[in-house]
Amino acid sequence: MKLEGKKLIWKDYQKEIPDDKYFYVRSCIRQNMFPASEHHFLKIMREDLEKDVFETEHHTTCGGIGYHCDIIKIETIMSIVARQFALMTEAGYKNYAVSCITSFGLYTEIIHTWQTFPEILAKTRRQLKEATGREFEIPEHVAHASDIIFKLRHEIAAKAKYRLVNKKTGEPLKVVEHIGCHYAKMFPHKGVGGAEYPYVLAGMIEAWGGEIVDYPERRHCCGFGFRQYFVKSNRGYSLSNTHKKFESMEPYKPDMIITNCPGCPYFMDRWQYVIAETEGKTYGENGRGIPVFTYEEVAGLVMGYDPWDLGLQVHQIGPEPVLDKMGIPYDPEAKYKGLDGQDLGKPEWPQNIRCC
Amino acid sequence: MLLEKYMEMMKETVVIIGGGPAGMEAALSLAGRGYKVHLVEKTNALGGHLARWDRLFPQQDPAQEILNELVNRIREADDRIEVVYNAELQYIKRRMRGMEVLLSNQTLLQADAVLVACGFDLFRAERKEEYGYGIYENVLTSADLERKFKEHKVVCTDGRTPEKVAFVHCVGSRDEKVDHTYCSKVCCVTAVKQACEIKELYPEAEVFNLYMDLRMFDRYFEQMYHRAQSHYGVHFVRGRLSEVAETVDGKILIKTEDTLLGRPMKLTVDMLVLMVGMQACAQTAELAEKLDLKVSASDHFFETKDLFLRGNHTHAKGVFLAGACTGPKSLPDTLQDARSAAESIHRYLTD
Amino acid sequence: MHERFANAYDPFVIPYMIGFVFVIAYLIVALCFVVKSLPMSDRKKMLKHLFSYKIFITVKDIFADCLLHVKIWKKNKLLGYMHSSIAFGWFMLIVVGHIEIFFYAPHRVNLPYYPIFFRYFMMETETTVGGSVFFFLMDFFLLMVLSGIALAMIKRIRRRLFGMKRTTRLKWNDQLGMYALWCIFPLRFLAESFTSHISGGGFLTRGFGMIFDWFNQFMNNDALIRPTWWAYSIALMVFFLTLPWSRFTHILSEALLIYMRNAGIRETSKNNGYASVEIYSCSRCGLCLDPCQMVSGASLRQMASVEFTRNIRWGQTTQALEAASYCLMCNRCVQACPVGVNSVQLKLNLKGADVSYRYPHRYDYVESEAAPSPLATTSAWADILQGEAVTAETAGVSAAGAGKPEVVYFAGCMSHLTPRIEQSMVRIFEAAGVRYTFLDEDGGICCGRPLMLAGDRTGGEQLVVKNTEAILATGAQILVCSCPICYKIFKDTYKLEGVRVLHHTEYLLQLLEAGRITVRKSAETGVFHDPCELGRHSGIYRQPRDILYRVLNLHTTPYEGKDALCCGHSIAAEGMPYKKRRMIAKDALRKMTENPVDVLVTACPSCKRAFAEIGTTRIKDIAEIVSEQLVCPHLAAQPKK
Amino acid sequence: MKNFGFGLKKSGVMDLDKTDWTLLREIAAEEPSFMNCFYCGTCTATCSAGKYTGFNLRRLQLLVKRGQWDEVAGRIPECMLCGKCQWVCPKGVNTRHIVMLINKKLHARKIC
Repeated sequence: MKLEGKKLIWKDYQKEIPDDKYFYVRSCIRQNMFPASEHHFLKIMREDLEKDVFETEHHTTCGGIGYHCDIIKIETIMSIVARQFALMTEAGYKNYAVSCITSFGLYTEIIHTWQTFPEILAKTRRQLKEATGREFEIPEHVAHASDIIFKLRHEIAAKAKYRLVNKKTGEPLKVVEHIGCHYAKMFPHKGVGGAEYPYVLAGMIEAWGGEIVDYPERRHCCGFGFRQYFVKSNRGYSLSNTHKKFESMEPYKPDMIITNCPGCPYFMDRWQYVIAETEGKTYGENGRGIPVFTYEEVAGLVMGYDPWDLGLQVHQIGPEPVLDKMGIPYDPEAKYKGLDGQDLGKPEWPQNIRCC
Repeated sequence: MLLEKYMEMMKETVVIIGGGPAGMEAALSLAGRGYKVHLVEKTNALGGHLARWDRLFPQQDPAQEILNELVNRIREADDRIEVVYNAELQYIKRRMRGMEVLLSNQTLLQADAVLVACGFDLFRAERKEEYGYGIYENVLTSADLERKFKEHKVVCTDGRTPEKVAFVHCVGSRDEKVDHTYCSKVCCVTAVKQACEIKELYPEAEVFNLYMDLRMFDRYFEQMYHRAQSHYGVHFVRGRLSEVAETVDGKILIKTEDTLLGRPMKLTVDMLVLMVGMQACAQTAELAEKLDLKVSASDHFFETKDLFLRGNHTHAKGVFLAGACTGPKSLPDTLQDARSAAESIHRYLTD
Repeated sequence: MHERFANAYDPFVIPYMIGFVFVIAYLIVALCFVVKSLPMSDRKKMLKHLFSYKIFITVKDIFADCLLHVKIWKKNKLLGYMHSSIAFGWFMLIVVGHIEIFFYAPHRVNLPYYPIFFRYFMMETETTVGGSVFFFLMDFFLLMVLSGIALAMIKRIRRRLFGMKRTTRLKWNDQLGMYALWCIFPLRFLAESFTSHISGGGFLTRGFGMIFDWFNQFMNNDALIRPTWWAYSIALMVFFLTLPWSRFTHILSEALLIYMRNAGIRETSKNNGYASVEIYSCSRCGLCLDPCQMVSGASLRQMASVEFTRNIRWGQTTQALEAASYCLMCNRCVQACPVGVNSVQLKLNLKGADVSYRYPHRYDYVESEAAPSPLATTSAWADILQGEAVTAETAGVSAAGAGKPEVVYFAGCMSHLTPRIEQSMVRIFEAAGVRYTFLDEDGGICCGRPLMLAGDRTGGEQLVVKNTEAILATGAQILVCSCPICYKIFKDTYKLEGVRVLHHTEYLLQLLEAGRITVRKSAETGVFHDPCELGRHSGIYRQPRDILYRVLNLHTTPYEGKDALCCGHSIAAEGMPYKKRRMIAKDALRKMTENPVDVLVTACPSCKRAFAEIGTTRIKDIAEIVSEQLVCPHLAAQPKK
Repeated sequence: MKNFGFGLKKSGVMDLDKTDWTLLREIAAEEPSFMNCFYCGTCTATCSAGKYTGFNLRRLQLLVKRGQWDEVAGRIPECMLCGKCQWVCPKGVNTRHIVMLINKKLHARKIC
């Protein structure tokens, strides 16, 4: 592996990411599966980095799930997206920060379509106006939230309490980065580092002291694939894809996986459990699986937030081995206690994977 | 009377841009007809790509021998051929009769005709990011492998003998994604040649050629292909390489579809050779502007006046083209084209 | 004449006796093995034969083949004489020798060595004048054998004198046996000559003995007598001891082979006793080398039958299998073999026994699709050919024929690749007003013979069943096929009750002779190439020629009838590389067209294609020629070429 | 093991790293013309068995070359060895012998 080669390619895929003044939209999946991630993105941005990030409860889904399940027409989606932009325009923002990768891909695609076919844009404007009375401007910059963290990775590193380094050995942690398919595979120039060798998460890992694992199935989908998961008869296919990735990364003995997509951390986390239960195969050390994190969780850990505040207890694969390696203190007793100290209930002990 | 005419011809001068095989052969042809030739070469040696090649298809002739013969002949004709090294064309000014050519080293040459033989550039394999050239060890281009053959050091970067080698055809050719929609003509046969050479070196190695179409159009090419299959047992897989990754032990994992079976396949190899195609040389646009030449919108090589009777003519008076600057050509084709260009220039100057 | 020694013994008989006892023991053991490996039915046949009148034919055959070598005489007189002089001469020496014993020392009959060394143990007296007849006879046959041995020596150097371009290369075991054989009779001659002043002798031994007597006055009397008898005895021993491992085993096995063959036993499997007797009966004479086109046409000497039998005999199965996979099975070697070894059948048996080829074939996919509709009495070809010129008469014929067809036509896989044959046959059927159905017009299934020729009987039989059903379903009484490969199996293996199987050469001749079609004679010259499967395998030689005399100027070549050449593209030779096949085809075509003709006619789609690929001569199937020369105004002209 | 009502799917990818090259080399050694094939499909187009089944000699040869013996084993018994393919092959491939050799190897390795 020649890093210089990758750097040359990264140079070709530079993207302008504003430092400040964002209109933030949440992800349907993430606010349900990893609510602490979005919460901590806002917290880090606003409190630690003192940025202006605006959020409104009036925004809706982008419609991406319906779009990718082939049940909502693109014209409808465009109106939904236009409404989100109208909210941004009304709030006086020009930079649009997206939590969800699929949304990000969809926004990028729609903006590209509007720019290529102005008559479609005119139609969308007309439809939005007729339906809601709103008007909108296309954002000057659309950034995925991971783009912003990437942009600010050095500032975070400067304030970091912990590094992606094994405290005992001093060795960098081996980190698998997994990029959501809709991030740059459709529009490579809209992603940091392009589609083949994306730099967005690799840059964070680098800046926070970890070592990037480049394994053969790095580019492969996490297995979510919308229809493949949502339709039960296809679920085996979804599982097989995840399995393929884990088989491929296994020889590299990664310490953790970091992702920037709603579905990826979820499926790479939960499918490890399913593979263990159906195939008896576990990955990672001591049959504990390979912990999977969102980039906000990792940023939070680096910044010294409490693992349980970051919501790591909702992971199927326990984060403890990584916390131990990084030297992050945690209270095992508090793991399944809610914010108000109430017991959340422990998960059932699975047969084949050690989790709690 | 004859002598006078000969002497008059002697005065006529041709400036040739490019000291590769086309430029050299054209220079020799023109000198043979009594013209004075300035052969302008941008590097410090003649030969172009030929100088970097080991053996030539279809019969494994050593490239060096052919180059030596050309260089020696140029040397022998030094009364009529002047080679200007480390120089490029700066500008050209048209005069009543002929042209004034200023070179980058400030030499001013008078020319009755200019022949552009600037050749081609090899496709930069880095542009096909998914093939991992420059990123993964043991992914090399056909030119890199040729250099290894020349140095007699065909091994992996860690010194291992390759046990499995794959050749990828059409890298940077027939590919709209890199705006090269044309076929580079020589890569198929070069891949087959190099595959055979690998098997000659390492008979136990398994060699795979990943092709889209095998274009074995010229004399002895099909026989080479047959020999590669029957004698050397090279595996031919009809399918384009989709992606490349490095395995934990530093090998190259490749994915393709065997389109004849309709089944995807994967394979780990020790060495992956990308058959890089030809593209118009970097100076094409600049030269086109300076010399008032047309460039094809479809393949970016120089446009000739037509494809049949004026295949070496340009739309600019007194400026001619030879060799691979007008599209991919094999070495024999280039040499023939150079001789044909010399003939065209001769007709132009004697008309 | 009376005995010289009261004990009738000398130590020099020991080597001979060792050899003799060994050979007798070997013979008994071998016979037991052979009989044991035969199925009970064959054993019964063997026993029955002994008491049938046919035994006399067997005795005659043994006499003619083993002793007189009649078959070799037919090939080359010198070669025939060489073989029969040794065999017959030796035989007569034994016979006359025994008669002598009966005459002069009847009490010594029980001593097996006595006739062999008779001249040593008996001395001449005044009373033996009558013995001069024996002296003459014995010397005469000795001379005969000696002349044969001399020729055998000459043959090793000048084989062309004997009509052979090639002969076998001998391995050490064969050489040892051969040199021992060569020594026996010259040594006997010497021994008898040296002893002749005591024992007496005929014109040869006594004649030479007198010269020797003259020498004797200078040296110790009789010093050479016993050493030469010793040497003679040792030569016999060496010959006998090497017999089971040399080419000369055939001296013992050939008679058995003839007996078994006449008893009706065949080489039905690889390990059958008859097959081993055949293999041991190969004398490696090499007479099969010249006819073999693999040898003459493609330099594949190692694939010749003589090498194949050797490989089998010595357990070199891989080489034997390779030879079997190369063999064209044209039967030219079988034709040439003086012993009658059916090496082609042996090869087929070997292929069949190579279990690795056996595989559960699955031809159940051939169901109703393969069987054509019995109502289909015309074909697409016919529609094309007929054009608009159908007369009321022919239309009437077709109409009258509603119901069962007269003929079922099976073109065969190969004929589909030579559509002009099919086309011509259809045209002829139409011209003759034959009600026919085309069994495999749209490509049928294989007849099964290719599988059988690959050694796969069970697979072949499955197809036989499928085709039989389809053929019988048509209700036709005649099956006409265009491919001799199919013809052979239809005729020999299929059980087609009430259906006559005809190759189109036979059928066309019938049509001509019955006047159902008429032809005119063209000015073209042509030769006929007998396809192996039609000629040597099926014995159809006359019919094609009878047809061709009517349609063109038929010339002859030296390669006709049983001497016909193979086109090299036999379906049997699955292992032979295409280049070699082509070499054989080219060589055969060159030989047949040494005197140029306009067209080479054959009657097999494979042969046609094979020669057509060479491209030097026009090749036509006999059906094409007949179709071209048809006189039938109601049919449209022959389609454009 | 638990049953979730779904599970891993068998991959359709041919993994050439698992190919047994010796088998291919054995066939090529016994019948060198095996390597001559350039997959024109003439054999398949003329095939007698192919009229009734999906028997495809071009594909089978290729499957052997890629080590996909299972698929080959299912198909090979359909061949009638009639030899039409051999006649039409432009590369002089001894197709019948190849079918027989494939049979032989299948048998020897008990793949059938």
